[in-house]
Amino acid sequence: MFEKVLIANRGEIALRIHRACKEMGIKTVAIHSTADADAMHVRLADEAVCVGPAPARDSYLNKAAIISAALITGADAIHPGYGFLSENADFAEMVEAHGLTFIGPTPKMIRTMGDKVTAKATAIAAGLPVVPGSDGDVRTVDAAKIVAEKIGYPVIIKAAAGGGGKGMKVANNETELVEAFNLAKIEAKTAFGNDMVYIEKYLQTPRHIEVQVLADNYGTVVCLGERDCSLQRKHQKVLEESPSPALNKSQREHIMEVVRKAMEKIGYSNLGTIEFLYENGEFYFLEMNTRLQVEHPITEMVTGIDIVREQIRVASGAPLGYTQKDVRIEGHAIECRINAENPETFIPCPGKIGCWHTPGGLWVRVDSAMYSGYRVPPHYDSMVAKLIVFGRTRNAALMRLRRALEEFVIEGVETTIPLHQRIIKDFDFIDGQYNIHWLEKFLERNKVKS
Amino acid sequence: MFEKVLIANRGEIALRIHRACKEMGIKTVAIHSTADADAMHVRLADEAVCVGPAPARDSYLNKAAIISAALITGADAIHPGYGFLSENADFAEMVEAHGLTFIGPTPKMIRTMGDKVTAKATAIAAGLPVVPGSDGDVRTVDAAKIVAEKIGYPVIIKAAAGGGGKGMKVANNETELVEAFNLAKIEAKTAFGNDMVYIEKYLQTPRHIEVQVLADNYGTVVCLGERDCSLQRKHQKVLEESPSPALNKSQREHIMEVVRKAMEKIGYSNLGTIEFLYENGEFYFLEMNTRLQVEHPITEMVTGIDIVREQIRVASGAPLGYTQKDVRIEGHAIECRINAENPETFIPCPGKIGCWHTPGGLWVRVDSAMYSGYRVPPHYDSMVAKLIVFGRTRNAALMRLRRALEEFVIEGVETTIPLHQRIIKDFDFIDGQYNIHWLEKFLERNKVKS
Amino acid sequence: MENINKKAISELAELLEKHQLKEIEYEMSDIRIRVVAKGPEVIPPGPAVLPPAPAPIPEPVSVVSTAPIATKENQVKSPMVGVVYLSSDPNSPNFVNVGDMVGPGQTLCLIEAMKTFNPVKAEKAGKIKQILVESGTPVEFNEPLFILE
Amino acid sequence: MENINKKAISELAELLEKHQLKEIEYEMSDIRIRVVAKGPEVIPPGPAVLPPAPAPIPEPVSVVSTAPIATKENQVKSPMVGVVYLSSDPNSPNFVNVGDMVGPGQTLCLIEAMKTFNPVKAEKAGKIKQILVESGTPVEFNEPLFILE
Repeated sequence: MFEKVLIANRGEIALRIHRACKEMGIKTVAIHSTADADAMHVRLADEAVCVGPAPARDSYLNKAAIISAALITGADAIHPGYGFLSENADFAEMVEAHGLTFIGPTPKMIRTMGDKVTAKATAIAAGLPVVPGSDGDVRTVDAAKIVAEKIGYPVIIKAAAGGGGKGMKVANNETELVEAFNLAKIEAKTAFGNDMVYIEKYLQTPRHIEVQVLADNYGTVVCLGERDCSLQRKHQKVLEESPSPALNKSQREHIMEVVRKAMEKIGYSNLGTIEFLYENGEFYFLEMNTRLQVEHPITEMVTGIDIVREQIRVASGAPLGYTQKDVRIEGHAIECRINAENPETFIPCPGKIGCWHTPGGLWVRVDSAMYSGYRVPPHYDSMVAKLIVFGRTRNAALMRLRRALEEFVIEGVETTIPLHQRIIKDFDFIDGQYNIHWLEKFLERNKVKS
Repeated sequence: MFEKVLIANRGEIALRIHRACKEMGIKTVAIHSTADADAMHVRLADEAVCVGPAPARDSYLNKAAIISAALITGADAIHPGYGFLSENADFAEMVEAHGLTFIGPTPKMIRTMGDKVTAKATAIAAGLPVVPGSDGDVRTVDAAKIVAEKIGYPVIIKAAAGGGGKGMKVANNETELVEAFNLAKIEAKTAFGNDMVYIEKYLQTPRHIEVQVLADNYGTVVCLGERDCSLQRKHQKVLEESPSPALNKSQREHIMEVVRKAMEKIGYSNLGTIEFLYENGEFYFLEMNTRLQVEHPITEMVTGIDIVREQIRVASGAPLGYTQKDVRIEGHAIECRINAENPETFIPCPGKIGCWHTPGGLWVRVDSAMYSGYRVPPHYDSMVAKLIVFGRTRNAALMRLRRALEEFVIEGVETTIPLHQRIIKDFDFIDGQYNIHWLEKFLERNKVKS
Repeated sequence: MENINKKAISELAELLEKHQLKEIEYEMSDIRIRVVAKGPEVIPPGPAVLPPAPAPIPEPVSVVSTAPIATKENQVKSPMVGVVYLSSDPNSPNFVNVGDMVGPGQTLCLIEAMKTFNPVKAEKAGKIKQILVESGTPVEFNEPLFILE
Repeated sequence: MENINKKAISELAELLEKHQLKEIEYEMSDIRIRVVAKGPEVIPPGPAVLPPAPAPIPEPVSVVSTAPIATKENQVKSPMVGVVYLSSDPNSPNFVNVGDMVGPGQTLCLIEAMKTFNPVKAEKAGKIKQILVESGTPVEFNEPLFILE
């Protein structure tokens, strides 16, 4: 087992990883920018190294500085968290080249799954269901027309190197396709320096359902159930739940087994998430995240498995020690991402936290790096807390979430707590009837009303 | 189900009950003394009624005022919490006489179990193992000598009406017995207005192990495992864990079944705890608490059962809906009672809370009614928080507790957090090798050292 | 509790004025004093977002003040939880009305609690300036019922 | 309680004015004094009531010190994380020593990061007043290395 782990991240996830390390008897090294000298992850870590100025590109994305920090503190391993360098294959390679362990999958796997085209090809070869579409990239408008005709309109054109909605265009017919194809190529070139695009069937009201996998270095893979992350605004997840209210037991077991076998086949190790779109009872592979995710706590609550601990354990070379049949999924968990934003306009609201009072009691978990008097820096993302509740049933979890949101007090900055309170009062949400477009429509409806 | 519940208590337990009510869709009425106008339970409740001045006897023990408060607010039921009126049979009767539900067992059961002599007789009749001793009260020194001779020295003389260590005397031989017997009678008379005493075998290094029971009004009783509460200082529990490190599976299942059958036999309903002394593999009935207990959360963590919710549910006349075979005890939970006291001298330290920052993350639960800027009133007990952690194993729970204690920040008042940090570093404690005298000796040892 | 160390407070207050300070906080092993200058109260703009829950809002800071303390002495408060009645029955006139002079021991109202009616009596003489409750409504302990002057 | 240490407060108040500070907090084993200047109220954009709570782990209190504080302009800070070397190899003399006059662009030390040695150069001319690091020890970004005057 590692003696000392450097945590190459900030905020709540740095704290989450710190906690897992402390609970395993591992010493921690925090890294931070000059803007984060007072941050909670810096205060709690055994050692802290300032790696650069406030802009992330010079600090949290500064590969050389982070590896130097690991070397001068004598860390054995680096945990990248999520975001920043967590899916950067070059960084993972550099970590290994310096004789340290990268807590994540192999650089090769990160690279394969980080490219949409090779990821899709890999998924197909491993037996994962994919959205019907082009075989790899499409170079000409004519080729695009042929593909679109075959899979049927509407179709979507996506940048091969893309993400975050950039370079994505929908076409409902051939006329629209011509314009969409050219626009997508230009956007892809601008945003990613690479104009390769591919075409897929466009799903109209899918849910976003993702499956958590955990694998050791010896071929044992377990699936830890799914998360429904359909509540999104501008491709950002807002509230997640596990299990998905859309799946029954046999659908769940089916997709878990498909994913587990696929991961065995590709020889995946460490932690990963397969994201699917789900529509009319069918799953379509969207992408794979080769890292820990923001919403991992809801999976921890329903499986009783400490995911970050397991991730560190398998990275150190330990075998999982259990198999799929030992995994039990019970109860229901919901996570709300609480951002320092205006709950109507979503304008970020960095500033000084006044009173910070978190809800407590049975099956309420708060993952946050905030504290009273802390100044939320304007340089990074606006999430200030994750509120996670567990209940024996979905309704019990919802009732608990309602009371926990009422107890949460954050003064000094605006937060999205009122948004979550509105969402969980909505009958569609209560009934589990939502898809990836639901939240944007809900916000539109509420705007019209007020 | 009830529409509105009056919570006849204060502090963290009032908040605990409030949370259970809100999660069941029940409205809450807080009562409070003038000293508690700013208390958290008052702030969060749907309605609040001031029932008297700061001294508990005029407010939280003021039966008439509390029942009046229930009547004027239209509550259906009263939850007494722990302490105060929770084991007051007269109060329970008054509540029922006013057409309200008392959330607890019947007044008759409270009365029977509230008297040590009738409680012991009831326990014997129900098949619970008891400490060998006198058949009821002992009136003369000569009778005391005969009993002591029969059960063997050392013996302990206890007040029939007693509690809290008053009127208790140990005798190691006949000479000591004469003095102890007379002293105990005098103390009993002074403390309780009743000089009846009884004699029992004195256990030298027992553990305090208690079994949680839950029963509906239709004869279904379940046992929710045990709690080891041996870490005590002056008869006050300091840290509790479940399961007890002293029991193996078959011992646990055996005592649970003995208790379950006994409760069935006496027709117990609602929530209760059977306290035992445990020495050399034998259990000896100590007393029964006919109410919710401070340390109930650790049982919630290992059984996954929301005890307060269940208590309210069965009080409203709902059947349990499950039986003993459905109860599963898994993992390990530990609770630390954090008091506003000097951790060396135990002198209470009421005052104004400065920064209040609770630990978060996986399987860490804080039950507390404190907040930054709150002034701990000097009129009531000094417990400011319960920190509860869960782990898959006892060691995992201990590691989590260690990191959670490090994260807990309470400024403005002294607390017993440093005491808990010392306890969990001790090898005896880590090995689970402790009994009811261990903590006092540990404190003595540490005093000598410093 | 020991006597208030008035001398210390006076000295601190004098120092506060002398040095034109806003506040002095003074703490020793067993005592801690903080005096705050009265100054013109600047009312900050309201919070952008009101906390959704009855928040743990810090108590108002107690300020050492020479201003006359709020007229608590003139209030008659409820000695118990119950329902207040301003007359002995619905058809009778009120025990007292605004403007009445009352003497010590005179019944001002009844509080019904646990099916008994408990008279609330004036402790000293005075004139009823205001009646703060309506007959038949619930009252809590310490709730102001009347203002005398 | 002992007498108020008026002298201490006056001294602090004078220091407050002299140094144009907003507040001074002074704490020793058994005494703690805090004086705050009256100055114009700065209205924070935040909520009406700010809790008096300090951060979970109190930041180091800035203490009024008579020692001349090095102004930041005079510090040469590390531009990266790494290991600092004051000479090109263990047998060579240091690049600079206390008392040396240095010119812009002159190498002051090396920082080893990722197996490369990066020279840290003086930005402007000055005299080496103090060397804050030892050769061969790790430094973090922004860590002061030298004081120039």
